[in-house]
Amino acid sequence: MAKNKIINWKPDRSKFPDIGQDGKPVVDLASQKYVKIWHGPNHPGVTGNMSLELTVNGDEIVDAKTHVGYLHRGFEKLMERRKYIQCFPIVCRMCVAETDFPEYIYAAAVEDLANIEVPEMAQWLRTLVLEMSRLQTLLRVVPGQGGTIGLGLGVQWGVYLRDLILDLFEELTGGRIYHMYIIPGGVRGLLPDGFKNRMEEILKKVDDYVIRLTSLMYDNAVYKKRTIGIGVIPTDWVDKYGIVGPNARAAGFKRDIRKDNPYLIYGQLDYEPFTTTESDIFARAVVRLEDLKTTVDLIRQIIAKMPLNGDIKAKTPNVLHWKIPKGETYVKSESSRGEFGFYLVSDGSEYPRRINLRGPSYTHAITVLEKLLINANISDVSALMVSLQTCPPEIER
Amino acid sequence: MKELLQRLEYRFDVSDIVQKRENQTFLTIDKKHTISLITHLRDIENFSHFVLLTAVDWIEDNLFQLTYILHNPEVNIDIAIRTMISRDNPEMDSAHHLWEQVATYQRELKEMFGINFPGSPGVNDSFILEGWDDIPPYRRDFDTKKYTEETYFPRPGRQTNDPAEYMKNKLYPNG
Amino acid sequence: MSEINNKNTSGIEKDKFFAPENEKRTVTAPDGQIIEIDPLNDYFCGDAPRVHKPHKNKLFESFLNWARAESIWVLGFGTGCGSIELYPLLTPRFDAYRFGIQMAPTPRQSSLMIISGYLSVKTLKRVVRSYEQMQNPKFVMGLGSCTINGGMYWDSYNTINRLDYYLPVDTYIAGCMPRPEALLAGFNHLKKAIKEGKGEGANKYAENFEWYKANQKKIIKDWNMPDYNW
Amino acid sequence: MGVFTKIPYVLLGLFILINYGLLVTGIFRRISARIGKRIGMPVYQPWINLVKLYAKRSSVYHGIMFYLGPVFRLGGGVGIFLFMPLIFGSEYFSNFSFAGDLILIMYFMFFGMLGMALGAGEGGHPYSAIGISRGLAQFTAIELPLTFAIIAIAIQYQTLSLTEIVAAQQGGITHWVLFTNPFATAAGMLSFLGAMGASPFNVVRAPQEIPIGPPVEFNSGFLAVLRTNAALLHIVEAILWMNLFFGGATNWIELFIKSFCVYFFALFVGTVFPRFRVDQSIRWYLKVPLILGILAILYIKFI
Repeated sequence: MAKNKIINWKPDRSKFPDIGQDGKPVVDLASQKYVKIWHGPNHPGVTGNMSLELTVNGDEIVDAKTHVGYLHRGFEKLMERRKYIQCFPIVCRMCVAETDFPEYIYAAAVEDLANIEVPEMAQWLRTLVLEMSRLQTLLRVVPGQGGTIGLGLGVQWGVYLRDLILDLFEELTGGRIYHMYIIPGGVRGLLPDGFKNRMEEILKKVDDYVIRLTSLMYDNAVYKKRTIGIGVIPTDWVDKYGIVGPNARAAGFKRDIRKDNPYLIYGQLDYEPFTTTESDIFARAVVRLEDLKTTVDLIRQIIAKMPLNGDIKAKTPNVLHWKIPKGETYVKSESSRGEFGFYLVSDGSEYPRRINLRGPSYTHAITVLEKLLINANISDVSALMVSLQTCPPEIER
Repeated sequence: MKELLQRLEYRFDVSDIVQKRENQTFLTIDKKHTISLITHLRDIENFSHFVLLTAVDWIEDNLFQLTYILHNPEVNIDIAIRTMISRDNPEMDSAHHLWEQVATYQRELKEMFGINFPGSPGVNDSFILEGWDDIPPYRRDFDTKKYTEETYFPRPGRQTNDPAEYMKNKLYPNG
Repeated sequence: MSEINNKNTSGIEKDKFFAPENEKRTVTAPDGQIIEIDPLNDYFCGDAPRVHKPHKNKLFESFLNWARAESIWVLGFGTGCGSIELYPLLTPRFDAYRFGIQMAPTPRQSSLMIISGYLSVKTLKRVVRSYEQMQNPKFVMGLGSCTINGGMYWDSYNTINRLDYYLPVDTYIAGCMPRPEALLAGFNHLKKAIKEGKGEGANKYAENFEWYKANQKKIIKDWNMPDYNW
Repeated sequence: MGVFTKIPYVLLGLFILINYGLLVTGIFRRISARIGKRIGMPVYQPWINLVKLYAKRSSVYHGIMFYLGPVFRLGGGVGIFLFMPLIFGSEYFSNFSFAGDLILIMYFMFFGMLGMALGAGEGGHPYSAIGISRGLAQFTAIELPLTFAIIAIAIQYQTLSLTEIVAAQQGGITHWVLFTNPFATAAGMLSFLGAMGASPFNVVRAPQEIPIGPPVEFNSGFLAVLRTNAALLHIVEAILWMNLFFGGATNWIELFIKSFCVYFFALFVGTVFPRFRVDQSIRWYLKVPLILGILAILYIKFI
């Protein structure tokens, strides 16, 4: 893709309806030129449980609107009626794809307000768990990009490897998906014996898988034809619409919170975020593949540099009567989708006053997706959604 | 960071500056000047990334606190702007002209807290809830447990314990 | 049939949530023809579900039940977080295809609906519609403790507590979230029930239609659709 | 042999082929599962699926054409079968093949699609309308190279009868069209991928985009008829390609082996490719396979 095409990219609206005063196209459904399609929530190509209201003219999308709320559980309300420690089982259920990130940022927010220093060993273990969590998500999402356009083989292989990672999680924490491993002040346990060797065995398989996936997907002519030049995010959208994470990195912005505002022990690890400038679906898939390689490398570094033993939990008061000092904080971390943060307000009582989750999909799945879908082909809808990595539970909580 | 805060204090009437970490600051400003402060931060100080907008219900003081968090990707600092609005007729100026996704946050706040943002596109459309006819659910005076027991059909036999009491009875059965 | 439709339409018109595209209107086609459109009559059917009795010959019916049990087509509708465990279920580690379990993309062609975890009110409306579009015999599987008694979200204002008040459930699988092994065990349990002739959820739904509808209408407040829409 | 004495043998052949088609479908699913490191469903699963679909107690219809759509589709499949010589030299299993049967078979290949289009259109689902427009457009593009290949063969052997084409290819492997006209074979095999709906060209039913295209509204018995037809049509198409390019079969064993190999060409290509968008696949068919088809005619005319 030539660079100037990205800069000058504008939707070609010549055969589309006029734009009304509110910036939305005026679609006259009664003219029988357009068809309204409800894409989802019962649709295999839609990520998670959300729906799109598409107005199509032939195969081309004229107007798109995202509808969310199918997964709303009212977490933020429920947590207001639970004590700080009672929130831990509930907080990891906020995003089912990566359950450790909400756990970590909630713990970090509580520690930030209560001024607790986390022991070094616990920080290493937290980093390890976060990176493993990122790895298992990427093993599902990277081949999933091929799955949206009919290449299911990579998904079969990838989810098999993801299961092996989940086995390790089970060994470490006792749970496959929901771990509740990170608690305020530290973590729940040390690594089991032989964990590092088993990890290394799986990482070797992942290395092998990356090579095979590259030849299956990234060198595949049909895959390239379907993804290159589709769904281009212009560079000026990144700040305008709050695009973060891999989607921003694919547009040439080196945005990675692990690097920009190092938390835990990311400052001691050696890596460089991968960026590219094409900013289409293929570029985002490449960025995710490079993220996968980086994550494997980071896990290797963590295992090599990690201290063998140490204190894993700081002293905390009795958690059942724990009163957090009054204050507010915003804590963020880099999930596989981008900036993932908690805004926590404490009023000095045993219960949190207000918790708000900032998920990257809040902008990706609504503002950006609605914009990208205009003028797109209806075949590319699910490929676009997966390439933005939309995750509805973090929109509606 | 310090210079920035000095510049802001010189230009705007900001108060309650809390610097939690070296890359994060919370400050308060009155309702009238909030949008101009945000515009200033975006255009002059390069806080180009909008992180979140949310509300906190201080029912004791009859106030809603709105929190705007902005991020400067060049020097990697966050700044959080608090503003207090009255709970009786909650209304705030819309900021959707600065970042388009703010409209989504305002739509959510309108639905979940009942805070109105006149002029924000689609602010009255339902966002998450469908057919909600009670008071906005995120307000403190909405009792979710009571609502659940009245609306859904709880399966009998669920026991709820206060964890503190429960552990006390279990550990020290004789008091 | 028309009587039922009229009743439905008149009941809805007062509803404040009634969608404008469902109103009766006249439309001018591009060739100048004027067409009257009543979407609720045109798109939906007013017939209530009927009870379909099993075949009289018991031996023949048990053969059909065997086929139904050995070929379960799951509707690909991830209603909650439990759907993340459907990935491992259909991939090499657990491979549910071995037991005749497949995914079907549309409700018309599927026979099993997995309610994968908590069910918010907004999703329940879609679930009811999807369930009614499935063809008899059809089965429902409740996944996770959220469908049994609300589970983790028992006090949430937006999730239901008991699934069996809204849909006839054949099998529950406990856990938060249930592991794929538990799902496979649940499938085996369901198969056994179907082979014994106990998978009559669709008939149960038709028999107690009024009760189920009353429960559904109690919580789905903007009921801007006919009572029964296949 | 009279027409009426032939009917039992034709029905027997139909029965064998439907079951063989279901078996091949089962093996197809099983092998593609093995490529994905799975064990896969039992080989007899397609039969159970059919029994289950026929055993559904209720079904939904949307009017007369909705009923007739699957029947037309099945008619297309059976029509190809009726005029296709299965076993070369066998009086019993050459069906109703006659001098111009190739033209009729080409017609029947499109006939099923059109019938399906009418039926699915009455279903009223937007996805089926999108699927139909994609399917018809793509099939038109697929038929062009195939027609060129068939014209090349017809010029080569100066006949439009499949039996005579097979007869001309007898007498050793080098007499097959595969070797006498490789361009025609290449063009034909590429259009075979599209005719089978294998992966780069399965945009018609694409589950992630328009689940699942034209048959989206068909349920219970209607779907069972479509499934039966799919099993028959795919294997009959494999036999047609076998007759055209690979020398036909002189006994059942040869038929099974050859049609199996032709059938699985589509599988192995399909597993490792994602699907084209419909405009891309039409464009592709109008490039490489069409040029190959023209080359096939030139090759036979001038060499």
